[in-house]
Amino acid sequence: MLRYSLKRLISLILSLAVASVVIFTVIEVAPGDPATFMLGVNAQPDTLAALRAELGLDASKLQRYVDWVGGMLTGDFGTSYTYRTPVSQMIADRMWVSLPLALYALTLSTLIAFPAGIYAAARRGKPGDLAVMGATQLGIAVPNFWFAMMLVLIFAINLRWFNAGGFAGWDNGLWTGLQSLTLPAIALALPQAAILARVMRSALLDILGEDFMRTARAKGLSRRQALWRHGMRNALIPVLTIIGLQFSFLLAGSIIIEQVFYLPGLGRLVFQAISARDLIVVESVVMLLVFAVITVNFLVDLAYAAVDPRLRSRT
Amino acid sequence: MSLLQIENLSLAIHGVDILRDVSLSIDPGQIVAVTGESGSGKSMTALTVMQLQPNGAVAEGSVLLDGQELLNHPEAEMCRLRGASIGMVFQEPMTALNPVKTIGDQVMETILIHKAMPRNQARDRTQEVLTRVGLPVDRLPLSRYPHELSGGQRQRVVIAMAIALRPKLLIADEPTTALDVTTQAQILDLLKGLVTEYGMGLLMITHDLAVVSEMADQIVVMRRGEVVEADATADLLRNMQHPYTRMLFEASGHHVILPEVPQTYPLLEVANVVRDYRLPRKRLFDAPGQHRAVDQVSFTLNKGERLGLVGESGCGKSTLTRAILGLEEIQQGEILLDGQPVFSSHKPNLDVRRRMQVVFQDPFGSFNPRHRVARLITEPFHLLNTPPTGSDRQDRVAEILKAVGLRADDATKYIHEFSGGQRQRIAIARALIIRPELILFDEAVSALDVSVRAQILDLLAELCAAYDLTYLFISHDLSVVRTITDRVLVMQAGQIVEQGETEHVFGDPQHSYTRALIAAAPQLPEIGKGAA
Amino acid sequence: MSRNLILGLCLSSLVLLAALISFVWTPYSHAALNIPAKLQTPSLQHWFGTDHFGRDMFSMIMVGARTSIAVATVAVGIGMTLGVPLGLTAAARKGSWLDEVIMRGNDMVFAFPSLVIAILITAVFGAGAINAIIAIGIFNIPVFARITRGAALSLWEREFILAARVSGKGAARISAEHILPNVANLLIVQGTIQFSLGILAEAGLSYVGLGAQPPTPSWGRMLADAQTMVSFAPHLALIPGFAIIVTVLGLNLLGDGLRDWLDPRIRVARA
Amino acid sequence: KSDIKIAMQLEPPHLDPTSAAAQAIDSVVYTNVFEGLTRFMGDGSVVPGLAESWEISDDGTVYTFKLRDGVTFHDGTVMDAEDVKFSLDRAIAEDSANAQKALFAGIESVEVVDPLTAKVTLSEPNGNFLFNMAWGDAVIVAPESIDNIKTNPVGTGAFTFGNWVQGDSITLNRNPNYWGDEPALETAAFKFISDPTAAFAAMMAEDVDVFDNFPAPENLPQFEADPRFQVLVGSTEGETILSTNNMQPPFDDIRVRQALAHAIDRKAIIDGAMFGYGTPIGTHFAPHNPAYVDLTGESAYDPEKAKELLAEAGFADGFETTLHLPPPSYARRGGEIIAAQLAEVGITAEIINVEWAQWLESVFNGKDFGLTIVSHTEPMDIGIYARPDYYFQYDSTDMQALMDTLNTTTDPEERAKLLGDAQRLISNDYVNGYLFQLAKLGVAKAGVQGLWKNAPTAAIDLTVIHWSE
Ligand SMILES: Nc1ncnc2c1ncn2[C@@H]1O[C@H](COP(=O)(O)OP(=O)(O)OP(=O)(O)O)[C@@H](O)[C@H]1O
Ligand SMILES: Nc1ncnc2c1ncn2[C@@H]1O[C@H](COP(=O)(O)OP(=O)(O)OP(=O)(O)O)[C@@H](O)[C@H]1O
Ligand SMILES: [Mg+2]
Ligand SMILES: [Mg+2]
Repeated sequence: MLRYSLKRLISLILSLAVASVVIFTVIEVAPGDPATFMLGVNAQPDTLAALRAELGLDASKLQRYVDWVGGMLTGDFGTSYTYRTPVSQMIADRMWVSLPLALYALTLSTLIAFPAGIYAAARRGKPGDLAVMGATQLGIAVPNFWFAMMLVLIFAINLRWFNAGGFAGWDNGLWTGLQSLTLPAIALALPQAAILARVMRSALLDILGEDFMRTARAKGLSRRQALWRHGMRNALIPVLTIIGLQFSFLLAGSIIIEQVFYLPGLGRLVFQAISARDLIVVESVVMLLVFAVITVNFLVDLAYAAVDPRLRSRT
Repeated sequence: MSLLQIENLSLAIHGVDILRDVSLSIDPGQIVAVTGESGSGKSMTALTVMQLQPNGAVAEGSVLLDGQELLNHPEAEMCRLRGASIGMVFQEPMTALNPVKTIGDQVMETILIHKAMPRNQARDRTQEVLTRVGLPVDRLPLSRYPHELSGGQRQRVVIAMAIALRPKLLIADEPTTALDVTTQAQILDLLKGLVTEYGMGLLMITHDLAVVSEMADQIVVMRRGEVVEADATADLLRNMQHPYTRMLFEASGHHVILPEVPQTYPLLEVANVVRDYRLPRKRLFDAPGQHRAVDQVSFTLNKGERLGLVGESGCGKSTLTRAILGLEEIQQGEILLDGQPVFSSHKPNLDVRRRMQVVFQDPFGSFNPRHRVARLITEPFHLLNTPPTGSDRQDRVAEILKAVGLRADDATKYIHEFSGGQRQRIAIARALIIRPELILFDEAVSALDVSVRAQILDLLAELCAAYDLTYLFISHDLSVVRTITDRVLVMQAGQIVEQGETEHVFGDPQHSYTRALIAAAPQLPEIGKGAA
Repeated sequence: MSRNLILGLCLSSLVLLAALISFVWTPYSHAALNIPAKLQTPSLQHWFGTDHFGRDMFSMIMVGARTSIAVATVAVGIGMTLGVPLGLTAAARKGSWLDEVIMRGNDMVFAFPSLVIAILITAVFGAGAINAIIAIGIFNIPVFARITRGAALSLWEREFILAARVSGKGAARISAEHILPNVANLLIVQGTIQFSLGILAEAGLSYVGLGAQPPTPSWGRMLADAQTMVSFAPHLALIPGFAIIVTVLGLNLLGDGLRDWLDPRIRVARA
Repeated sequence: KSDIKIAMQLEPPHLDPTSAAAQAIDSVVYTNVFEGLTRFMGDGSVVPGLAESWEISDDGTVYTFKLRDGVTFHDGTVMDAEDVKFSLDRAIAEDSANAQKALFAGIESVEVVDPLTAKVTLSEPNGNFLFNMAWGDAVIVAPESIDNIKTNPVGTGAFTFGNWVQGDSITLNRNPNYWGDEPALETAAFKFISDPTAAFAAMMAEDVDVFDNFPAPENLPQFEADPRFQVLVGSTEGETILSTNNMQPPFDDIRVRQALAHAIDRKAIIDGAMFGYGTPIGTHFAPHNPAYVDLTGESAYDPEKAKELLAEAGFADGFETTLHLPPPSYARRGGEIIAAQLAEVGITAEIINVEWAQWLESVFNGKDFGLTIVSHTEPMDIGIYARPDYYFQYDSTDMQALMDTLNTTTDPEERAKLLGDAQRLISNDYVNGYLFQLAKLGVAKAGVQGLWKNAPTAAIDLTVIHWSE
């Protein structure tokens, strides 16, 4: 177990190192000068040069890479070119929107997918199964931003049950905060729930065909008991993979949804920063997202081991 | 009144008849063996008793347990009976246990699910049962997971689960087929002991007639969903009524006559061969572990000689085969074919390779399903410098197909159009097509039904005469090796512990391991005489 | 043939047909503006109505299908032509450094949030169909590499591969002759799934303005254009939305149907 | 009700109006937090700000400003002539980060005469000087608070900086020590909603009270029809033009540029891109300005004539060029329409959508473009036509002479005449395609009063906003 974790940890660190080089390189070739952008059309060359020096844009690329990575290691993500505030501060603020949103959506999608998948698996081939599977096919096919548009149209503009967007902040209480995240979370969660429900169903069906399920039935467990006691934990293994992937997707892939609901989250920050050529913010946020994805996958790997004793003992 | 009484049981799955008018009965303390070839409906009969038939199955007739009708019995009632009144053991111990639960939990579940006793008592009972099946808790704690157990140990756990509540009836579906002979003997002993001790009825399904005749009080022979013959063991063995039964028994003890070995010279020389596998490190900074799969093996195979290799699963037989074929590099020693090394300067020696061929065990997995037979069996032509082309090639294909008992126009078919036995013929055709000097048979008949196996063995004997075959025949089935080889090697944990003339070794084994092997192998009684 | 397969085939070929016909015929020119006739609801003249520039929506949907299909096809093509050989190589050299490098590389690509990278790529090299294709294509490579390797690894364990090795065939030859044909079904099914994901990705990128540029119509951009008008001209958003749904649904059903038809045992990844 | 939520499209990068071009900064802080010597009113007029009055020397080069007494910064320090000198010196300094350095170009020196009197000496007369001093880039800042001005702006205005939730909103609070009339509002929150759909949804759901410059003109009829809202349609200083690279062939040929002008149907563009909002212009000048001359007739929509002109210039079969479009919808939508219209006369314009940063780099600085659409929002900016290095690269000695004269002219009538000449000159030279004056589209709850209808500069003047009873 320890060895397994350590090995995964080393590959995690390596991945992060390569990722940092890739991100830095890609972003450095991006056209567009942050200083020009900040000063606009009427800026004079000497003003621009002054600003560039102030932002440290005149240092060599290598120097800037080293500074960037070194800074990140000590928790200092640098200072945003455009906002002139510490990037770590900005990220921390946005994180309080994106992370709860991702968790909320993940919870929703799990809450929808698990019962749906189990229900469908239990009624394989029957009308209930066909209905659930039909719905999930549809769920996968619906682009989430379109779905978000429809949600806004119906629930915010016509019915006025929810705010159309924006984030009320956690200061006004948990409830208001959750309320502003509800529509976005639904928009994000439903397509993911559709995928998860399908995975859940097929994982369960696979398990139902396993020999040990027959053994369990021969012991006198009813179909349902066998499913819960022996099916679930085994089915969880493929399902965990998907949940891991989905979490990263939800965290990083909510750019569009944050845009539709004008939530001040990480995704929107990246988008804004890219258009403002706020390179340091882009670099740091992308790096952070990659870090999150890699870490989540690492955790999923560890969760595997918790679920599956075969992995645990594999030295 | 019998414990279990099956009468005129018919079963159809989605309209296809699987069982027709099956009748049999079991008394308490009695062992009834159901036998027959693959697909004859043995398992379906058992599953119908358990009321665990696949979806879409419709059963007619009657299945009475203690006078109680089980067919169409309410599911909730059945749940109460399963595990408590009827226990069942399945064939595949590797997959019959849930990999993510401890063995203790799994055995205890049988007790808890029937609310037979409170948890702490259930725990004691679990320990007791596991001890009874030969897994004393001090050596094998309840907290072990299935993957930490060997196949035989797992099968004991499955049995423990089935007998934890001392059911009146135990059904065992091929409980030992996946196990080594020595382990098989232990499990069979265990089952027999349980029957006498608990007075259970045992419905035992097996296709191994030797096992049947040793174990059963009653024998039921099935064929294509019907019972063709059923009688007390002694009576049946003495007086077989149905030709199918007779054919089965004859095929099981099939003997072939091999042609004499001509004047000869050493063809294959294996000297001090060692094959190590690297194991993953135990701890991060340890040196990687090593597993010695083949350990200082030396032997010589003469031209025209038929050599056998026997040994338990995992003893290194296949590894040795791969080394001889030059598919893997060996760590020590030397393998020479006709004086030339099979592996030179870290590369397989193609000159040598083209003089050897191999036939594998799995008649389903050893062919690319997307190619036609002609292409499949000509694959070894790749080894030749100037492979035959055009009509020459077709002739060779036709000739070899005929030699293995198939028709020339089978060449254009796909592999899924053939039965298991036919596939094995095709595998032999593929091995023969480049007229190799040495053929390796790795468990080449182990997956076949007895009747088919007998045909293949006959075919081999014919081919020996026709083609002067030299081969190394690997099998864990001693009776097969005994009839098809001249000389035999006995392998244990990577080492050759005994070798010599086949009859000599089997008749008068020197090494204790050989003796154990032979003792464990169930003996088929002389037909017409009756069991011991 | 299952119901899924038939329905999937029908929907997919409907979309494909619309795309093909659009080369020779559309009811109106998809690019012709007619501002006085803007925002008309569906009618006999304009089956799907007109957009905010008075363009015929039906024609735009037809030509948009072309864009979607073209982008997704090339992106899946990139993923396959690079991913499959990588996967085959990794499987053939299982456990070697090459395998390690390929698989770690795959993990790397997976670790990048795809949309962010797509946005980065288009931000660096400019928005446009080509860059959208590259962005989507890159993320297809590891999908195909991984699934090919997985399937190939289990094939390498099969005895017929051993038989081919005994016949003296090398890894490359075995990969091409035995492995590839046996993973083809899987690749076809996965390809269909990736194709539908490609359509969705293209729509997403176009929606944020990074896909095909005007005047090339694209469903995603039609949605983006329609966004502020849903409240008074809902057909502008509903029609392209349905076009995407129908296409993706059709492809997914086709993929599932093909899987059941070709080989019910194969697994596809969807992430 | 004494609080208000005002939405705007862009979030300011920081809050120092003197060191960035972003208009969003001015929208939040102009006159609310920071004040200059002079200031714009809602109608575009320039009135005294922190300077109570001023005297101009006869030669027009020395301005003596009399400052208001008793004005303090939000941190309690007194605003005096030292601060004026500090602010102006900072703007003209070598390492100044001021985005509109040209506004201060003529300043030779700033002297403190006494705490309430500051004297500014120009190198030559500048008729625009008071106008220039009204810009947000010329507000008065204090040396005591300059270090943190970007995140904690300290000015003299009627509102103090409250807090900033980045990506979401900025809050301002009433300044109890304000020198002027007490504003009706106690607090004001500026919310940033960039997405037009979200803007519509937020207004409709009454999440915000005012949308300063509503980004989706197509939604205005819905607000007009809804009694909960009022719509304020005004004018901005934004001349929306099809900027043409005058140095790049074939646009160096006036016939090609004229063809371009005749190929464009302004009405279709205003209808299609702006849903009817916007005033057609025929030159680079705001129609609401008294000096405006209507020259739209010079470049009437006439595709036949455009084709003839092209043929004359040797492009009977048209040519290919690029059309760079920055993000605002006037450009993106207008661009699509223009590309279609140009296609009618045989010109193939490849649309290249760009972010502002790219636009600045490749179009504005790199001058690597054929055509682009942009709204020039600086007030009174016809002077850019006298700068041959400006991105559209119009090099006309006539225009340069005209502007030199204008800069030294202070007589209003004379100035109007000169401005008219300049408008005609660039119109006749078809320097750029002149499309329309960008409308200011404000949406507000019915009860909100005092909002600026026009936008002489980017500002949301909170001091005059109040709720009706
Ligand atoms: N789920 C199922 N659906 C339909 N037919 C089935 C199913 N399972 C088994 N069969 C068919 O039922 C018949 C009897 O199968 P069964 O498993 O009882 O054979 P068996 O005698 O146990 O063979 P083996 O020795 O190979 O285990 C076979 O023809 C098989 O093809
Ligand atoms: N690739 C490998 N890596 C590590 N260990 C291996 C490998 N292949 C085989 N072994 C180990 O080598 C030993 C011998 O295996 P081998 O397959 O030769 O046994 P066998 O005698 O053919 O058994 P069976 O009768 O089950 O086929 C076993 O313990 C096995 O676990
Ligand atoms: Mg069976
Ligand atoms: Mg073996």
